[in-house]
Amino acid sequence: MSGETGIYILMAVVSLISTLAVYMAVVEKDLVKAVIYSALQSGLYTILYFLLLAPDIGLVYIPVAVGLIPGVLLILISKTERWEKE
Amino acid sequence: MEIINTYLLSVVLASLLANFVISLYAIFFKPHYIKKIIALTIFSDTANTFAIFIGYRRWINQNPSKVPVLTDLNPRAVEEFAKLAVDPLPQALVLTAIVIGLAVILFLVFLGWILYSHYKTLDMREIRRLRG
Amino acid sequence: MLMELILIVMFIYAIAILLLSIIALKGPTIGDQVLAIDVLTYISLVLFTLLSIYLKQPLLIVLVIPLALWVYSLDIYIAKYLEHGDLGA
Amino acid sequence: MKTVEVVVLIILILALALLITVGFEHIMPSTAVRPPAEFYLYATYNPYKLREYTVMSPEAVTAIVWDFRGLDTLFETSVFYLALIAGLALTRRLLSERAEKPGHGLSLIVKTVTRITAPMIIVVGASIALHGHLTPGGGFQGGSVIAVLPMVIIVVFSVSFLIMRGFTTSKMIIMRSLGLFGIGLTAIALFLVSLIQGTHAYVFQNMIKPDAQTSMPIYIAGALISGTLWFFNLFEMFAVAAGFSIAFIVLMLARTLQVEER
Amino acid sequence: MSSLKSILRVFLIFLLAFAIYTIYTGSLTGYDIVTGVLVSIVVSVVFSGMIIKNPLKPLNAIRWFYLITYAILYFTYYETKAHVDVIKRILHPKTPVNPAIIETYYNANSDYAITTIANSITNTPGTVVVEIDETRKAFYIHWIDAKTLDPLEAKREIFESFEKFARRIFD
Amino acid sequence: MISVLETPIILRVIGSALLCLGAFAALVSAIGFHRFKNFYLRLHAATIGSIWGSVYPLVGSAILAITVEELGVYRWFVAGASIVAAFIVLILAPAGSHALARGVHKAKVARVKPCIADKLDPELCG
Repeated sequence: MSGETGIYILMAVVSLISTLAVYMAVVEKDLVKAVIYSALQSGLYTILYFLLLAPDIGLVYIPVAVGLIPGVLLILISKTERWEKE
Repeated sequence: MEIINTYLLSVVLASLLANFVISLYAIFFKPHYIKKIIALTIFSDTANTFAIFIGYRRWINQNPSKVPVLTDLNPRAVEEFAKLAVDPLPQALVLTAIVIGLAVILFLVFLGWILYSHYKTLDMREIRRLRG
Repeated sequence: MLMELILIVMFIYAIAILLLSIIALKGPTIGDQVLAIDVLTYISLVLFTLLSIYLKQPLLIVLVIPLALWVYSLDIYIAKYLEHGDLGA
Repeated sequence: MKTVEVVVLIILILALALLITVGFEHIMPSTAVRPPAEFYLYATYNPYKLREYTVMSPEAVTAIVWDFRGLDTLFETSVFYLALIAGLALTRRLLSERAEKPGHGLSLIVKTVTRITAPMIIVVGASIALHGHLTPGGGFQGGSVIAVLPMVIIVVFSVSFLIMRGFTTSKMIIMRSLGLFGIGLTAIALFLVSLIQGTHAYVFQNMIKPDAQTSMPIYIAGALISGTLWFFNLFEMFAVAAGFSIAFIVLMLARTLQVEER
Repeated sequence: MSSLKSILRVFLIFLLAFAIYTIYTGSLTGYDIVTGVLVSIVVSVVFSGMIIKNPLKPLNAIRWFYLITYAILYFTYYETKAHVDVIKRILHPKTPVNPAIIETYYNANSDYAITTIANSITNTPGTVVVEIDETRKAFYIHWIDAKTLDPLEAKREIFESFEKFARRIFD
Repeated sequence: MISVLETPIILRVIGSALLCLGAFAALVSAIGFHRFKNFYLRLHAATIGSIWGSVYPLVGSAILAITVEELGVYRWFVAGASIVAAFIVLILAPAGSHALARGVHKAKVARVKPCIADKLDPELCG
C-alpha cells in the first residue's frame, strides 16, 4: 500500500465521522450536547485541513472553531435556554 | 490502485455533500434559534472545506503534493514548487470567509440575546405565535 | 525502514482516533464526550507531527502548537457552564 | 436508538461515493491545478523570470490575500467590521463598565495554568502574524489566535477581572481604530509617495508594475519583508484581535445589564 | 530595591517569551531576533505582575537542580509505575476497579507548588484531583484503587514525594 | 564509546521506542474508554492517552525529526515545535481534566459508580 492511499483512507474516515457528528448535532435536543458535537466536527475538519495541505486555513480555523465558537454559543445558551422543545 | 484512490476521494466529497444537505435541512426546518446558528456554522465550514477540497492536488509519481509555501529560494525550487503545490486561491478566499463567519455568528448571537429578552423564548414557532 | 515504522504507528493512531470518536459520538454524558474529544485531539497532535515528517513538509507542523493550546478551552467552557451556568461570573 | 440511522447514513454515503466515482470522475481533484493557480504559484516569489508580477513573498496564500486580491480583502475586512459594529450597536446603549467585585472563576489550578499560558499565546500569535509572509500565517491568523485569550481569561477568571486589569472596551476600540487606520495608510502609501514625486503609481500597489515603476521596500536591513505584506499583517492582527475582544467583553456584560433593567 | 525587583521580574518574563518566540519561529536570523525582542518586551511589561511574584526564586540554582531531578524521577519511575498499573486494569478481562473520592491534606503555600502537586497527581493515571479547597488545604482525589480512606495514609500512598519536591522547587 | 556515525542510530532507536510506546498507549486508552463504563473511570484512561499516548511520542518524534536529513534546516523547527507541544500538553491536559471533573461533579451530571466512598458529596456515591 502506498502512502497516498493511506492518506486518502484517513481523509475518508475523518470525513465520514464528521458527517455522523453533524447528523447527531442536528437531531440532538440538548443544545449543550449539540455544541459539543459541532466542536467534534470542528476537530475532525482540522484534521481534514491538515491532510488537504492547508496550514493557513488550519491556523485560522483552530482558534475560531475550536476556541471561540463553542464559547460564544455556550454564552448564548447560558443566557437563554438549554433545551429545545419538541 | 488509481480507482481506489478516486473512490476514497469521492467518499470525502459525498460526506461533504451529506453535511451540506443535513445542515441546510437544520437551518430551514429546525425551530430553535441556537440550533439554526450551529447548523449555520457547520454549513459555512463545509462550504469552506469543499472549496479547499476542489483545490487539492493529487500526488504525481509518488511525490507528495506540497503546501503552497515556498521553502527554498532558488530558481529550480520555484519551478518544482509550481509543479507540485496545491491550489492557493481557495485557501486565500476561505481565510477571510472564516473570520467574517465568526463576526456574523457574533452578530447573530447578539441578535439572539435581544430576541430572548423581548420574547423570553428562542423557539421560532413560539415567537411567531407571540407576534400574533 | 523508519518511514514504514511511522506508517504503522500512524495506522494504530488512526484506529485509536476511530475508537475514541465512537465514544465522542455516543458517550452517555457530556463529560464523556468532552473527554473523548480531548484525548482525540491530543492523539492527533502526534499524528500531525508524524505526518509532517512522513510527507517531508516541515511547515505543516505550525498547526500543532495552536491546537495544543486551544483544546482545553472546550474543557473550561463546559466546566464553567456546568459549575455556574454563566460563563462570565 | 440512533444506531440504525447512523448505519443507513454511512451506507448512503458510500453508495453516493460509488456513484460519483463511476459517473463524475472528472470533478475530482486531479494531478494538475487550474491555470490561474499555476500562475499564482509561479509568481509568488520569482525575481528571476517574473520580476514585473512577483510579490517577493514565499507564502502564496498571504501573497494572494494582500496583493493579488488585496482589494477584495480590504472590502472583506470592512464587511467584518460592519458585522461587528452592527452587533455592538444592538447593545451600545446598555453598555456600562464598572469594576465590580471579582467573580468566582474556576479553581486555583486552572487559574495558575492559564497565567503561564497567557504570554505564550500572545507570543505565538505575534510570531504567526510577523512571519506571515515567510511561513504559514498572517494577520487574520495571528489576530484570531490572540483573540482567544480574552475569552479564556473571562471564563477562567471573570469578566470583572479583565475590566479591572484595564482591558476596557474604549482602549480596545482605540487599538482597533489604530489597526484600521494603519491598513488604510498602507494601502495608499505608495500612491501618496508617487504623488509627491510626480510619478505614477496605483492605490494598493506593492511591487513594481510594467507602467508604475515605484516599489515598496522588499528588504529592510537584509530581512525580507515583502513590501506592504508585513505592514498589512501587523495592522490586521491588531484590528482582528481588538475587534473580537470588544465583542466578547460586551457579550459577557449583557447578563448583568439585563438584570439591572428589570 | 523594589524597582530592581520589578526590572528583574520583567527580564525573566522577557527571557521566557523570547525563548518561546524563537522555538516557535524555528530560525534565528536578524529579523527574528529584532521582532522577537520587541514582542517579548511588550509581553513582559504587560504580564510581569501576573506571573512571577518573587523574582529571586527563579535565580536559585538549587531549585533548578531539584526541578531537573524531579522531572527525571517523575517521568521514569512514577509515571511508569502508575501507567502499568492502570493498563493492567484496562486489559484485565474483568477490569478490576475499586474507586473512591478521598480527602487528603497538602502542605504547600505558593500557587505554583500547589499547581505542580495537583498536576503531578492528575498526570499519573489512577488519581485525578476532582476538587481543591484552599482554605482547608484539602485535595479531593478520585482514586481508581482506594487502598485506604485515611487522609494521612492516602497522602503517603499518592503524593508525599511530589509534595516534598514541589516545596523545595517553588516554596 | 559512541562514534559520530552511530549517534543517529541511537537517537532513532530511542525515538522509535517512544513512538511504539505511544501507539500502544493510545490504543489502550481508546480501549479503556470503551471498557470503563463511568465518567470518573474514563478520566484515568484519558490520562494514559494524554501522557503516554501524546507527550512521550511527541518527544520521540522530536528526537526522530533530528535524524531525518531530508528535512534540511527545518528539522530543528519540527523538533522544537514538538517539544513545545509536549510541554503544553503536559501542563494543560491535567488542568483540563481537573476542570472537567470538577464541573461534572458539581453539576451532578455523572454518578461515581462503582464507589467505595465519596468524601466530597456522599449523595453521588453508588
